[in-house]
Amino acid sequence: MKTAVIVFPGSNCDSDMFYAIKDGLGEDVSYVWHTETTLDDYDAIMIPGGFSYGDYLRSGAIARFSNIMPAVVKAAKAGKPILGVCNGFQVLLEAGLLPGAMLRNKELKFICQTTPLVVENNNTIFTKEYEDNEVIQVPIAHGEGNYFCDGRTLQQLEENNQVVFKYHSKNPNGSVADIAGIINEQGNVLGMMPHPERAVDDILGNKDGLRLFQSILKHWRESHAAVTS
Amino acid sequence: MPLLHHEPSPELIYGDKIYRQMGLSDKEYDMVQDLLGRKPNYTETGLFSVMWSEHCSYKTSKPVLKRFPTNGDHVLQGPGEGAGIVDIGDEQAVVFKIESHNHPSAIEPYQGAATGVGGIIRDVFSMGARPVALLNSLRFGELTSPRVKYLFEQVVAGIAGYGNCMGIPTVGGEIQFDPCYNGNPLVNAMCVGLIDHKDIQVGQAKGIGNTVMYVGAATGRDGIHGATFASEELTDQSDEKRPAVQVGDPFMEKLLLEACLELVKCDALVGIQDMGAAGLTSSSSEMASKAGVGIRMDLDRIPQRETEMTPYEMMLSESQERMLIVVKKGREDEIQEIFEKWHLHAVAVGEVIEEKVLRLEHHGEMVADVPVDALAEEAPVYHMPSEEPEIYQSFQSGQPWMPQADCLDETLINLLKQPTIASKEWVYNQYDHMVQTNTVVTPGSDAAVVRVRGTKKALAMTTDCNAKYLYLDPEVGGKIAVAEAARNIVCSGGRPLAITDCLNFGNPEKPEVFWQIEKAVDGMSEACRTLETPVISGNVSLYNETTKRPIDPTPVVGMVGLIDDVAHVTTVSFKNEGDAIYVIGRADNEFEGSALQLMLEQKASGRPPQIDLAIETKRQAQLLQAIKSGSVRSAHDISDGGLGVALAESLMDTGFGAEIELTGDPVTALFSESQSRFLVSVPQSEQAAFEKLVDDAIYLGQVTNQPSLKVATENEEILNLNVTDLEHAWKGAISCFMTKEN
Amino acid sequence: MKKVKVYITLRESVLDPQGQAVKDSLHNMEYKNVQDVRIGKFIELELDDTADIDTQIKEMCEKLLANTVIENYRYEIEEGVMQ
Amino acid sequence: MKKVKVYITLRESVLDPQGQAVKDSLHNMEYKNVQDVRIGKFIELELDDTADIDTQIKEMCEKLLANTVIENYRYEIEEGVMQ
Ligand SMILES: Nc1ncnc2c1ncn2[C@@H]1O[C@H](COP(=O)(O)OP(=O)(O)O)[C@@H](O)[C@H]1O
Ligand SMILES: [Mg+2]
Repeated sequence: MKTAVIVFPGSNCDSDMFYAIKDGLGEDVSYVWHTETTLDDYDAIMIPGGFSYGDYLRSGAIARFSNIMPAVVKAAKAGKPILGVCNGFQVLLEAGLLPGAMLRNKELKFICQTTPLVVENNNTIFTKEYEDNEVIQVPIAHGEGNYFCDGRTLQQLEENNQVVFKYHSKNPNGSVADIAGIINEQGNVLGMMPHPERAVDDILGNKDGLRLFQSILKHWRESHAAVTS
Repeated sequence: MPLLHHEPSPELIYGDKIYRQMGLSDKEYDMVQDLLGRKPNYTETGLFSVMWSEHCSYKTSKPVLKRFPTNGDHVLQGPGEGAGIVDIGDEQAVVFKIESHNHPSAIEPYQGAATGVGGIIRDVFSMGARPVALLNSLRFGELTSPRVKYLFEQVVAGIAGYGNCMGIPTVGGEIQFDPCYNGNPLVNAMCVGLIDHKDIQVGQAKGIGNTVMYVGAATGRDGIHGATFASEELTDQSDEKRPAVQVGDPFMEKLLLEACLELVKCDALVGIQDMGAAGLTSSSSEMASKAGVGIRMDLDRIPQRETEMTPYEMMLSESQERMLIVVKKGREDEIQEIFEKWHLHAVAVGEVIEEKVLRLEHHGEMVADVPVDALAEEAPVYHMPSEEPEIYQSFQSGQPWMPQADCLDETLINLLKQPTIASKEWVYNQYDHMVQTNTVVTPGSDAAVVRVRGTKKALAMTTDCNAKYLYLDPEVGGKIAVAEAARNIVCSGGRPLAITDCLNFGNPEKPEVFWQIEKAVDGMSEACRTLETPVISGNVSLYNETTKRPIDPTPVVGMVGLIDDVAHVTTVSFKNEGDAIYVIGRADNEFEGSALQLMLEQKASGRPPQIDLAIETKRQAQLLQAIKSGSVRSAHDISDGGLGVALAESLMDTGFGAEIELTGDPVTALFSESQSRFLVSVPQSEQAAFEKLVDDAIYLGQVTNQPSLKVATENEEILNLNVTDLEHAWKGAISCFMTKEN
Repeated sequence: MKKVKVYITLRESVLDPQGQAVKDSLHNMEYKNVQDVRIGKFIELELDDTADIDTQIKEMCEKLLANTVIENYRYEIEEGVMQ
Repeated sequence: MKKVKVYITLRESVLDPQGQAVKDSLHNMEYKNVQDVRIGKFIELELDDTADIDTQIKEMCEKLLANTVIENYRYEIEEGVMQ
């Protein structure tokens, strides 16, 4: 599986994502600079965390106009797995690939801590390796992770099983319905505020995030095998 | 030379003593006149006034700083460059420095703290290193004051805002609250970077004819000394144009960082220095002076954010996120290409010249022509009078203070609620301490630990200073500050390598304050020599005074240690039911300057705990050996609040409890702050080995799976507390202050 | 050269945590008569005039300056600022 | 009930990184005619009328809403908004 990690000016979890895939998964991964215009060579696309363009104006708002974004939209339409984490999630929202918008955390403070999540939907290409309703520990680190959408959108998300992760026991940021991560209707674009790439290594005390990447790989292997056989 | 705008003529500067408003004394002005052989013009007077300020020239602290030991086999770069560098093997090195931003933070706490972080990061990457961690050391007044709360909240937000955006984890630090900082908070930021030996850069302008380039953000009128502006009688300048507080742009700095790390791989680069205090003036004159050359610059080429900037303004501006570099002539294009990728300015603004002068041109005219050594090297040095304060004698000769504490349960709970002792989670949860995914030990333990990816090695790092001890006795307190930092490193499994320091003191023109500086430096130096941790970089911040009195002497120590193998990483928390608990070192009746005295008396008096550096060294070495041999499951140094607080901290969030038996006076055993002591837990199977390795280990009891802390003497139980109550007191204290309304 | 002022406000249905915090602080400061606080953005643009400036500004707002999922915008184009 | 609009802008010589980033982005989006962008705050207050409302608003701005070290403020008091 060939994975692209998109790098915007101000991305800063790009190398964390890179190592999660290279060392955690042992797969092929490359950085793709925001000025590039194609992602055709890649099987999976990661939009990492950070402060793209300083997160000035609104987080993710400026990155969404980068040269690479049409290629991301194209990959999304083609059904490739696309994972946006933290700032990456914000970019996906601003780009309209996922519904809703992000507000500042309810307490108006940046929060960095390991947080319990419930896997609300383990029947996605990103979560197959988790149990249904499993509680996992994943770090969060954001100032604007207060997910908002209107009532109708929320209803649709819930009805279509598009809510993939929810905060467990305590909602850290005021996010609507405790939402921590959502997927598009097609099921190939996941946006989440928590950082699975920070939880892939025993030495850092937690490997709960690794299975997310393993799920993507497993899916790719299965679909790849289907194509080649 | 031309007269610019409304600038006063050299004669007027002299006649009206305008230089005084810029901070030059009459004598210093005369020295300038002698050095130049003529009267300086307005721009030149400005150059001297900033370069000869205490901040840039260390004119009063230099003689004292000379006392620090700065050498060691492993020191690759001592004081004198952007940051110090220490070898960590495998052709790798660690780069670090601490710096203060106290004054700006008192005026505009968010931006003051943010730009403080930005500045220290630049110091580290200007050496060619990738920053891998940030720490800080903060001092505030009492949290009951709304102004102090505001400063505290905004400083923390500013540090978080800058560091988080840069993607450099803020992994540690320390915070103390004391009335002496009510009007004068301290904000010291430390940055640690990693570098391969071959990438090490210097701030030198070698090679006649080479090109001087300006990279990074454009120059505005930020932070030009307010007093000088006020003296200009610029009636047509609106209030709008007044020199402004610097506003940080971490996004710009992130781009600058990435660009500079590409730049250092390019062999066209000759030298690089960040533009910190005194911006273009200090970077250009220091780079030239160090290389024994001169620099000519054409100021029209400086990227400018505002219109009609004068040479004076450009040279004194402290706009952030800028660097000055020297590159091989003819290879400017390569440099520009690197910066273009990051959408940054890289402009040739001048050249290296043989004559050792700083020569500035503007609109086709020469506007300054000054010997670089005069600016950078020949600032006056003052040997300040020093005098032992009377209060010191009374502290030394008074009757020892002994606490009256009846209910020990309550005493411990109340100690845990003291903001200085309480959990700093409220603070560090606002810092992204995990980005870069190398943080092995996150904030909350003794030292933070950051692994060196691709090796077995890790770095332990900490900042420390108990200023109350220094207030009572600066020499002893200075020793303790260094020793305590080293204890934190050792408890984490590391070998202390070196320190950086930030000397925060009051007005050095007061002989009592200067005495404090000297004594503190003497104490620190002795500890550094004994512990073999040389001073490789640092910073001085003087004139920290409130209306009533100077701050307590606060020489913050930033220390980095090397952990050979991440398997040795140790934290404070108890790990296992049944593990044996030991204290290393006995407690005496040492309560003066202690957390208990501060809590019960609201002030410190007397003699601080004594320290024997030979014992300190021995215990540290033995503990480290025990940790490396695998005999130790947790280790915690005993500091503020004594053994009682250390026990509570080792239990937090573990789900365990402890049963302890103490001998001697219970209050002394629990709350004395006798030095060079550690609280350690050891698996039962390792007890014999541990006792053999560590001479002064005293068995105390066991880790239990009942979540309570039970302490007894031979005949009675003296303390029995639920761990949840300990947790509640310790964790809730700061957020309780911050949410309480006034 | 035209000067344009853009006002960006949160939609009414969207909670404004920052406004709430400011309101609480004002109450603490004894301004008990404050009933509501909403915090938005005030953007000033200076741009060379073009024929379709109005459409242009509208586009900028829709695409970049405001996120219409949570925000409303409004703008004023000022006349001929001299340079 | 009065409605008050407060406009907070950065002082002229203070760096505006947000405005700069937005300007660059607008240029990339082919709005090359944009010369300058400055980003400030727009605060709407609703409050019960008092005799000295003007002084009150001024105080709020000075003490809390604006940081006068780097920001300027300006406000408008609107008349009788019905509820
Ligand atoms: N207290 C100190 N101890 C050791 N070195 C110091 C101390 N204060 C300053 N230095 C060293 O003096 C040099 C100049 O410091 P500074 O003016 O802070 O540098 P810059 O302005 O480049 O940040 C640096 O190399 C610094 O490490
Ligand atoms: Mg520097």
